[in-house]
Amino acid sequence: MTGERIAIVGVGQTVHKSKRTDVNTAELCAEAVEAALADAQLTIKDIDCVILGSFEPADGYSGPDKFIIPEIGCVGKAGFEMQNVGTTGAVACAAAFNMAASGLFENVLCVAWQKMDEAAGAFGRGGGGANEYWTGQFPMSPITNFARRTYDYMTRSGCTEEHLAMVRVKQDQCAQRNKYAQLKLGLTVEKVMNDFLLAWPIRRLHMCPTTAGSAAIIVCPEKRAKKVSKKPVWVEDWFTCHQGGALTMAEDPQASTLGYACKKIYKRRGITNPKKEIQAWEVYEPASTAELRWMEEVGVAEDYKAWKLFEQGKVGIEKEIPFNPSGGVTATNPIGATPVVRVVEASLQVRGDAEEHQVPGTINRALATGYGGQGENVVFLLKKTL
Amino acid sequence: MTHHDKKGVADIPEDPIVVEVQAHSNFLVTVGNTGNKFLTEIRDNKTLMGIKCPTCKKIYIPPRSHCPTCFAKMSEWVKLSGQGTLETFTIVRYKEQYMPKEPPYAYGVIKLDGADTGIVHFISGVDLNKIKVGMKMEPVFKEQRVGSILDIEYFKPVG
Amino acid sequence: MAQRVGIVAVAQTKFEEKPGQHIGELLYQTSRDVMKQTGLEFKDDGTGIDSTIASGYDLMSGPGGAYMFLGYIVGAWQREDERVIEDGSMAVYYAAAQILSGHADVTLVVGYSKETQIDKNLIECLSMDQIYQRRIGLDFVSAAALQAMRYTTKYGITPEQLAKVVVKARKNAKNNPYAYCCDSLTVQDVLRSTMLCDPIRVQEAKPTPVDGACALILATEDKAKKLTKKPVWITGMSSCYDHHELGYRDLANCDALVTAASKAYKMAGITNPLKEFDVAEISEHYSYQEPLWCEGLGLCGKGEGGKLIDSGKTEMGGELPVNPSGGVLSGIPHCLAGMHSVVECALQLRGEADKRQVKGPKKALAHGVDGPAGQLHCVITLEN
Amino acid sequence: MLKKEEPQDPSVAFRYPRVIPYKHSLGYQSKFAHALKMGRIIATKCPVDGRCTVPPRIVCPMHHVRQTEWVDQGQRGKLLSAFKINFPMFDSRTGDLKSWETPIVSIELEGGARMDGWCAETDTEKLKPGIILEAVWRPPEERKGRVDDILYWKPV
Repeated sequence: MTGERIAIVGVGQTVHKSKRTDVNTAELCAEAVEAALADAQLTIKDIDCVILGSFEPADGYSGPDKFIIPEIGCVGKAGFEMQNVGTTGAVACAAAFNMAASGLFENVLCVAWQKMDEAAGAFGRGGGGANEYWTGQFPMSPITNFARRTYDYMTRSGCTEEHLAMVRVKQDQCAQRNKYAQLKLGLTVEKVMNDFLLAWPIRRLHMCPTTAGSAAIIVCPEKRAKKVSKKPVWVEDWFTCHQGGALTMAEDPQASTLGYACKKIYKRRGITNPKKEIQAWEVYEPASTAELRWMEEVGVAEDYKAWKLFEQGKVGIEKEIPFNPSGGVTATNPIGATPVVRVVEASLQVRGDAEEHQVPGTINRALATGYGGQGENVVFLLKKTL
Repeated sequence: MTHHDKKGVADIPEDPIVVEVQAHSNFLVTVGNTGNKFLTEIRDNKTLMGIKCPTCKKIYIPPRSHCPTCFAKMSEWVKLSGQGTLETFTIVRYKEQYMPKEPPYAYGVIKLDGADTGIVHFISGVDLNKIKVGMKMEPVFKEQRVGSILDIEYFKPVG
Repeated sequence: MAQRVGIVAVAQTKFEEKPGQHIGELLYQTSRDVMKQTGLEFKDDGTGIDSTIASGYDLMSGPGGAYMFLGYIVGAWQREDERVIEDGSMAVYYAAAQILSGHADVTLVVGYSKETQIDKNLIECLSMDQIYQRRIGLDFVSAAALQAMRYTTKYGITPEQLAKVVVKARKNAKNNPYAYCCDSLTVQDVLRSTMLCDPIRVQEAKPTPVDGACALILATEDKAKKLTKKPVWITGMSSCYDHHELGYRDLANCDALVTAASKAYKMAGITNPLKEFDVAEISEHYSYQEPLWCEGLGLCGKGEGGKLIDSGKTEMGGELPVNPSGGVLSGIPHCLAGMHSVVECALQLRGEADKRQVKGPKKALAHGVDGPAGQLHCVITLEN
Repeated sequence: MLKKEEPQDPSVAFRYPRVIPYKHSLGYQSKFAHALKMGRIIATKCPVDGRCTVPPRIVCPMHHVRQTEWVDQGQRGKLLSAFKINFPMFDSRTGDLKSWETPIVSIELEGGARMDGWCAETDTEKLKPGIILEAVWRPPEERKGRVDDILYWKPV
């Protein structure tokens, strides 16, 4: 990169809940911004650019940035709003990284949110991203997408429903140790396997919940970051790898750009053994079952063999593969903010500040992703040292 | 596969089609504690309340929980008389499905006495052609109030 | 700015009602156009277009997530593809920042708008806050009207001065083959047209519905020099937010624009914009916005926008021709206006604006706006 | 997921119903819609690798070349996958929430394009990948140029 090297100097998120009646959407964002500013020990006066992100169909607005801005004290500041279906928060982070690295700004704030208690009911009709004229004619949703993905995965890999349940139980075990996570259910494999079947093999517990929550990060260029932060988290690289509706689920049930994006970004950064060189993973899995395939695509498991790692009990916060120590998206999912939550959690891991769900040992590098649509992925690499 | 005949496509027309569809939604809008206080004061006491920034000392109406310029948390409520000065107005003469009134009707920005900001609302109780910038205005409340900004029926010239 | 970002190619469609064309066709047509001009293809090895940035509201193209199905048309297949959901000028702004950051060397910027598909006023209304302003039915038209009334009464701007803006826009549009409205209007015609929302008359508002698309390719300084003989350099840029609640602002001012402009001018080393710029493309969705935005952009003093119009300085052949293309008042779709401004400025600086060409321009000013009554402004300064 | 303990007080929360009308220009896709009305499925074909796509695409996403050739896809296809949904979802034809009894199937058509559909066979055990399905159309007067003009697919 020819621009400035950049670091995340502050992260913040709300305690994620299924419902918030005490705040409106803008006030929800303000909570995350307050948290990020406090974490960075900065004030709003320091912020010179603000990037917002929200998944509009779940928001009741067209251009919600306009009414959020005053509530987060950003009147008079530069900025704009980003959106790209499920990867909204991820492109907002990417935009914040670009703005900070461009040398134009000193402190860039990125805030994303979703108050899905407001959107429930509206969302089904809104389409959940499946609303191009033709595809909208089938009742397609993330649930059907992941049912198909998982069904296809099971046929190819030989994994059973029990393995899928193991993934969900692991997520729940992680979430229980994360004070910000929404769903903490005390699950067992049996409980998951007896849960309501939405579309085989996807049970209700496998799908991400609807969440009211917000997350924010503050990004600075190198010099400033070193000045303001004792524990800057360096942004090593990122790749907003979209496919823009190139493939429908019928055309390829495993459609995903994650593997491609990882290969490319690893090559760029000289990573040859991701399992060893990356110590913490925050990968956006809209359904717990997706985690299996994602593990393979990011390179911690062999193709169609990730389920064996669960069988062997190798996945968990203190285990060989610390995958989604925060509990992941199946525990917490404020759509627009979800990828930002991944970046926030990955940053906390790198800093060693994840408290109860901190992965043991030094985290030199963490990987976070955003997922959206039918296999669109954004990948971030964060580092402890430059 | 099968021996189904595949046909040519030349006979299929190409003239452009425009399809009409409607997207329905029904969002639940959460007002939040700050908005709740403001709206219940209107509902229960026919009172307009402003909120004061502890740092800038500015009083905002409609209220919000953070100052838009310094991000200070605001919690000090200030009771306003409800009267104010008409800063600007317009008369709406086109019709849209989302409009709560039948045009023509007027909007105005009323800069409220004792506050640093104005509030946008309907202007009525006066011949539309006689609305003038600088008029002294006061709110007219609905009989049946539910806790909404629409509990203020409109602002009218004082007297 | 540490280094310059170059615009190496621009394209636009004709602006008109296009009910027979799919959004994808507009995107394809303009993006292919700029690719043809530069010979660039989508490549993942750094020898072609590295990333795509689009602009446009989601609800403009369909009821939710609809753009996702269009990304592949502008090269999203396993490539960087992001979207700014603001006026198109912000997409150019972000694309330039992405190049400055070193994350991409060559970026395709696209903007599209299909007003024939939507109810423009409704979509705009959905930007208003739900608890207070949208509840009473306020939309961008009535918000603009409130601003127009405040501005004209505070500074004594006359209806004739505002009508002249429209007359000029339509006159200039006659020289622009891409323009939608280029009818001969007189000041009297404008003043006699139906009142839409006092003091805005029908002829003083942006014609709608109009469809169209724009595309640009931006590149690093080195690559830009290799890709074209006539690069146009982005020398300064900034955006700025204002209050959302109309009552929080003095609508006779445009503080956000003043801030955005001063930041952009500082980057570009501009101290006397009226003198230093040779051409300006300003997004004026309503007639009052030209004098008001001109004040915000520092082209004249506060309250002197009306006099600036009277002086003829902003006419073709004047000191600083404003909107030689005819601008938004000749019919540029919602969300695309700011990007169109940049495209037109680039054409001017390349000397490729045909009949609407300003003589030998060196520096140009592009402006975009979004939100009710100009809540979010973006200023981009350009040089050849 | 609808209306669970909803606040009744508008000062806490209120409903904001909205209807957004759209007039979609199908443009180059119009031919596809006309074909559906005629009871036929056609697809655009990539001139580089010959891949056929439904719904039609203006360019091939992978090769970024204009797809101008249309290919008839026949009336039959090979089953790729099938699954049932056990929860109500919105029917975009009527706008109502409804339960779906019939499984959703992915089919590879004779012409090579892949698409989704409903299946007449409700026993998913019988829906083994690879079996041949045939399209059953709505009567011509009910067809609207939508993909759901194909009522369902039935095993041959």
